[in-house]
Amino acid sequence: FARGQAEPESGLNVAYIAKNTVDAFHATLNRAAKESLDSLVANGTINRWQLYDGLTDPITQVNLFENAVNAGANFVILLPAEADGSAPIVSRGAELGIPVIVVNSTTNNTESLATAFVGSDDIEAGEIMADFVKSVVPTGGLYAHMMGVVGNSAQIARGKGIQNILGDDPNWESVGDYAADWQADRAVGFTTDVITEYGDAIKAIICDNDDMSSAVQNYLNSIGRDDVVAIGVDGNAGPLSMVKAGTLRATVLQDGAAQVQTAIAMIPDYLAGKELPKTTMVPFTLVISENVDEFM
Amino acid sequence: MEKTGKLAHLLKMDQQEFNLFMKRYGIGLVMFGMFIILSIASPRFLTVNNLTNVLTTVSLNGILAMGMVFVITAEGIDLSIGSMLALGSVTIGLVLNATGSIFLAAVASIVVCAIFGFINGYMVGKFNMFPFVVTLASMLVIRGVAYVLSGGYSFALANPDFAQIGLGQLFGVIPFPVILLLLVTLIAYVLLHNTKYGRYVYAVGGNIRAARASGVNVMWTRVGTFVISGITAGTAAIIMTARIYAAQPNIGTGYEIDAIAACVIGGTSFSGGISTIPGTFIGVIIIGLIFNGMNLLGISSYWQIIMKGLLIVGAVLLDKMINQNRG
Amino acid sequence: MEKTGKLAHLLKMDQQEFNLFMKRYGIGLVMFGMFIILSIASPRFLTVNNLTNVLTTVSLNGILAMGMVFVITAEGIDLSIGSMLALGSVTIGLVLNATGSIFLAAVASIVVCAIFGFINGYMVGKFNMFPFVVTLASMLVIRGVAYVLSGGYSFALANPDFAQIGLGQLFGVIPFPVILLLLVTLIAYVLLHNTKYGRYVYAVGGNIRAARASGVNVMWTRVGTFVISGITAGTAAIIMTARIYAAQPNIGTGYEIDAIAACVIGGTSFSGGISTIPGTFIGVIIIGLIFNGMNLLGISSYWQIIMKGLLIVGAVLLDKMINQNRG
Amino acid sequence: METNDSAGKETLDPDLILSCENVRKNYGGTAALRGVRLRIRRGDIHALVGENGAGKSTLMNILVGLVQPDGGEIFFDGKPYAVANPFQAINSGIAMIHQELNTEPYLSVAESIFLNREDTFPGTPFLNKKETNERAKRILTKFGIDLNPKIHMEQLTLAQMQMVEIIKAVSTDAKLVIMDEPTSSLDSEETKRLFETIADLRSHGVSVIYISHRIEEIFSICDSYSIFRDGESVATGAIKETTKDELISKMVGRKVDKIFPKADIEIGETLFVAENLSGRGFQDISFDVRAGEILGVAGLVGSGRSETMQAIFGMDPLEKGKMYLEGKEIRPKDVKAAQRAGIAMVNENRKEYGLCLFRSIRENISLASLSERYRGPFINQTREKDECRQIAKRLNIKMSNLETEAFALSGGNQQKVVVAKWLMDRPKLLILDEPTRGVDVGAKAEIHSLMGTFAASGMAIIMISSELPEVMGMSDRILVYHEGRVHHTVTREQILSGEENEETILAKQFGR
Ligand SMILES: Nc1ncnc2c1ncn2[C@@H]1O[C@H](COP(=O)(O)OP(=O)(O)OP(=O)(O)O)[C@@H](O)[C@H]1O
Ligand SMILES: Nc1ncnc2c1ncn2[C@@H]1O[C@H](COP(=O)(O)OP(=O)(O)OP(=O)(O)O)[C@@H](O)[C@H]1O
Ligand SMILES: [Mg+2]
Ligand SMILES: [Mg+2]
Repeated sequence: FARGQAEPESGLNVAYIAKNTVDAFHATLNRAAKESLDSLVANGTINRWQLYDGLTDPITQVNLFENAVNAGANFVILLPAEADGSAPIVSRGAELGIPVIVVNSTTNNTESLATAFVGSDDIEAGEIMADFVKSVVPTGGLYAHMMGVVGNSAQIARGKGIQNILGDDPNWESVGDYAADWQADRAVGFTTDVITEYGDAIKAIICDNDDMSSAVQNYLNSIGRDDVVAIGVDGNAGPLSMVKAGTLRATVLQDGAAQVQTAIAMIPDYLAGKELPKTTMVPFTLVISENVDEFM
Repeated sequence: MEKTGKLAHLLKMDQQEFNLFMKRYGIGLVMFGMFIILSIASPRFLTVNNLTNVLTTVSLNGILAMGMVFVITAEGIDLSIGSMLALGSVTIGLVLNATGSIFLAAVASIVVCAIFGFINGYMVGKFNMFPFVVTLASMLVIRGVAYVLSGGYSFALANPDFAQIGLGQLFGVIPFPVILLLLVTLIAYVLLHNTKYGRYVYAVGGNIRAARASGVNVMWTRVGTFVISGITAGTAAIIMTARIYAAQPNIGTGYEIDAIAACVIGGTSFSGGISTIPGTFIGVIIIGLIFNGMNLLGISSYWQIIMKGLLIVGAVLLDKMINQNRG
Repeated sequence: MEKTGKLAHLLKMDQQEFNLFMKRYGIGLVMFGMFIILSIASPRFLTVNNLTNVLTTVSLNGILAMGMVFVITAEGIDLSIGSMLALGSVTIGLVLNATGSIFLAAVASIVVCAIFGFINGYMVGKFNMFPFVVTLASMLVIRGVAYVLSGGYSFALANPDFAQIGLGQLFGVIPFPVILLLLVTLIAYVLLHNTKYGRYVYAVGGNIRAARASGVNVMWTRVGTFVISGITAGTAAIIMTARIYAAQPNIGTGYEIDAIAACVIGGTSFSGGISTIPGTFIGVIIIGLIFNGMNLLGISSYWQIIMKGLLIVGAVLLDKMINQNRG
Repeated sequence: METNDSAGKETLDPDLILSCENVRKNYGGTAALRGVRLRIRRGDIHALVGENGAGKSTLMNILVGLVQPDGGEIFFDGKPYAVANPFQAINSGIAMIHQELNTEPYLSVAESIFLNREDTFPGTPFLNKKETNERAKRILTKFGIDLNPKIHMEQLTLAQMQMVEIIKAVSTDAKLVIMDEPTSSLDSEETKRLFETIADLRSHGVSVIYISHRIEEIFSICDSYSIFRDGESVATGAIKETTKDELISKMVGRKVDKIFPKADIEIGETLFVAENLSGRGFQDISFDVRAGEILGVAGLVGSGRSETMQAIFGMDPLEKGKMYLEGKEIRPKDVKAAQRAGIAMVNENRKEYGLCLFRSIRENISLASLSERYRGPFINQTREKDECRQIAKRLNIKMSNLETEAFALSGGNQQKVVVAKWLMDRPKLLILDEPTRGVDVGAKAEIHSLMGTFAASGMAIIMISSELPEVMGMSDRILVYHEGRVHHTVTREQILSGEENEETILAKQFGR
């Protein structure tokens, strides 16, 4: 059988290594990627592209990268599963001379080795949530933090952002960080216990995503505690419709689609031999009832 | 011996009846012990509010466990219920948003999960495949179907009344999920302990060949347990979807573990043929108390995971001690 | 019958031996079938690079499966290996960053996992608890310990040479993980098929009471299988940590499923006493090919999940067909 | 025998290979052994007899380290003896053939025989498979068995498995071999071979403890005996100095006047007809049974008797043939259908096909007849308890409570529970496959007298038995099987007139 690599194909073969294909946020991202990449194929800018599902597992991503390279990929868009664990992809890319654009969250070597990074500053998201909570409840009180899967870089950064704003604020005190694993049902369970334990003193439940915050707010409303503010990040369809209906005060939109689109838009520039911007930040937006229509 | 003898006397049982009682419900004492410790440790524990909370929180796992106990009693295991939750949730979302009917959506969830339960059961019952392998495989398949149907997206429900199933209360006190849990438990109790079908489940789990040689329809009995597990998963999916007020294809992972743990803590034997519904219910409560207690006491979630593991082993070990001579 | 008779003749076996051979290695034909289909479907499939890549990708699962097959052969199951990967990884990170010694870090990973394997085995062997329950519990405990030790965060490794374990190649061709996989497979083969201990593992899985009555040390044989599974998990953790070049407490979930699937596809029976190392190896390769093939063909990952589930059921069903008359 | 009592351990008789003094064992509340004594001389074939549940197997399991005693002293080969597991027992020189067949289904014959005594390449832990196979071949040939040592145990017949077990125990160079009902699945030919083996052991100075409920065997092979009753030793002595009746009365604690209390019962209409039945293990079987009749089925192990009956009962597939019950043709596709037609069958293997060991006696008794007795999906528990208690009383099942789990009963009482289960079903045709296998003499007599009662109530009974005296004593007619066919039929008149006897029937079983 054939020795070495198969006949190299002409043109650019893009490997899009997704973080996963199963949570709402990444589904949106992947869809945007599909649209943009398909159009690049259609207009002949690139030869072909393929989605590889990382299953939220860094080792799978590393394996898929090798797979993709073998399958002839010569351009990689990576949505890292883990800041540390997915880093070898970036270093391998640098080693093999394959450009890697990191999207959404960084790996710990993105700055030094990646071709480019497009994403958002998750610390900013945490700060936006905390600022919003402060503005709604100026008197302060107790708050709880519902975390994503612990150790995940988005989880870490958002927690840090919340801490930046509320950590030194004498009016606010945290009752704890709960490992809800991004899951709405778990977040509601923890909220139930928190409300029991601290009662009226609880003023806010800050969540790392809005799947959790919308479910939590829903629960709070049902027990007559709509005075408690629940807020989360992402801007998924469900929470947005709740903001519109007035049952959820706010959510923080992370424009994932814009992130990938920006990254993919760099491909023609790359082909034209232009220098790519090292870092591009897509800002978060606070969505409240006043501006919700813009995003639906 | 002496002590238990006196206690037995007090309870007006002879020694043997007492032993049997301890064997079956000894774990109940553990539950009461936990109640006492928790009430001392946290003043907020023994409030109507908190206890209602505990029940509401466990309702999901409770309903799942009531199905799981049938499967394990017939010497099976159902690993696919977590995926069924997801598929049920997606089904509810699709049907509700298409028809607007809460009733249809709820029924669809139960029917879809029951069908997959049937497929599980048929593979196990007809082809005599290992339940572990079959449900491991169907766990993957069902999850995949949930993703394919939803395209991987979670989506909001169109009918806001649906949330009432998860949040509404009867007489303004007892939350619907709790009522559903009690109802499911009651039905499970009657079915397992007071009907022919229940007796057949025990016989199949106790000795499948003897059951077959006694004219029990082994295949359909086994299929039945998986269908029951599917139905409870579909029911739990309704509550879950209502609580998070969204159809999500990625929820439910790991829920089978808690359901299995509840059965095991409640004295259900993995070699089949031994279980009780009250025991399982106690197992459900114990798991709920552990988490509620640890949350009230502010124990970190890492330690909660460790505690859950130790609790499962501890419960089984305790059971072994009590039933030592069963060998 | 006629056909197989001739084939048997060709292979210089008598009919009985031939049946046994088919029973054991029939799945190998499936693998060759896949090879052929994939080479036709994708021109990139049959390249040295791609095949090396498949082997590298499966090396982790392969090493885990080689431990798992011992456990299942002795009628056990080890659900805790996914958590062990995480604990091993954290251990490597801590030891490497504290001492700088790659050797010490690797040894520490294996030792720590072996210790937890021993605890699993002791619970199963000494107290006769169900392997499923014990390892379900230890899966939680070990994961919790990994979180506690790491504080929940992943961290980078201090010694860049460590990455060579994952990326280095012998003679510039064969990657280290592949060499390790082949080495582990070889050791497993000799241990299971050519030593007294292997014979005891089969005896315990085939009929535990008969084994005990024959003077086999049942308890230590069972403990041994779990220790072996721990050792392979610790070894796999080294490769994994090297490949992702980070100590990561939240990885490894679900890895037990692939290891179990490889064993099952390779003809290992869940009721114990039946397995082969070559069969298991073929199972590992088949799973690897499925994913490699589906990635090459660009099949969506939802369908990949579904395919994996169907493959597991299909393999078992095929095995049932071949061994029909075993009853 | 009383003289031995004064001999304490200080005056240990060097002639004794084994001496157990005052050994006790409790299981939860029940005492299995209440301080038994057992003394075995070197080179002696010692019979150990006693009712079901007397504690025989328990003591033997203590000797091989499977069960730990609660108290007492054991001396083996002149030294105090205590073992924690069978490995130590085998190393000390005690081997055992277990009551329940205990084989490794997926090991080869050679691997089974030498399990835990594997040949390895010298100085390594690696197996020498070739050597093992050759050694197995030699030893099988020595015992006159033609078997490929490479085939898996699961492919053997019951009798072949039992022979492998015997070979395995005997080939360990043990000083004492324990045989716990070794003949319960052997036919007479194989039994003869076993006896030759035992004689050979004796000539090499090996002692044997021989446990059996077949009194004839004991008188034909054993030198001495001990009797256990309810966990106590009640008598010991030389076989030469006792009689069968004496042995039985000491065992049961009363006189058993008739083991085969065959009553004269009016034979009624033809109830069941089988025409040219064929299936796996049997061909072209035709017979009929009448109401009130007991039809015996004799034959060698493996001759296809059980297979025929299991096919009639819907457990195994029937390939050809027709069946009529009360004139109507039936063709049950499963047990349920056979049961609905009015057939019940007590399987020869009660542990595998009879009982749910960890369920209560009540549930076990009810199981087969639930759908007949209760309309609708629910069970009337009060009624159920009453009915079960009644039948348990009728069968004289010794139990503390209906809710006791079946595993806590002795073998004979377990057998009665299985019989009770099928009687609850009120069958028209009752098939009993080895109804008294492993059952002691007293219980045997009870089961036999019950058979008479059922027959008298108009039931037709088919009884398979490998014990010729039992078939001959209980049957109105006997079908003699040979290699899957009915080779011969014997009537009660022919037996009573002496025209047919054990020898002639045995000859027919061998196809002569
Ligand atoms: N594991 C156990 N748990 C509880 N009771 C037991 C157990 N094993 C045996 N027994 C009880 O111990 C007693 C002695 O049993 P054992 O098996 O020694 O009888 P046996 O003399 O061998 O009878 P058989 O002739 O039926 O084989 C019986 O009453 C039996 O019920
Ligand atoms: N599941 C099975 N697989 C393979 N062979 C079987 C199976 N069941 C029975 N046989 C074989 O069928 C034959 C008849 O079985 P069996 O020994 O039960 O006959 P039998 O006439 O009932 O004798 P007995 O009643 O004395 O045991 C034997 O050769 C046995 O090994
Ligand atoms: Mg016995
Ligand atoms: Mg038979």
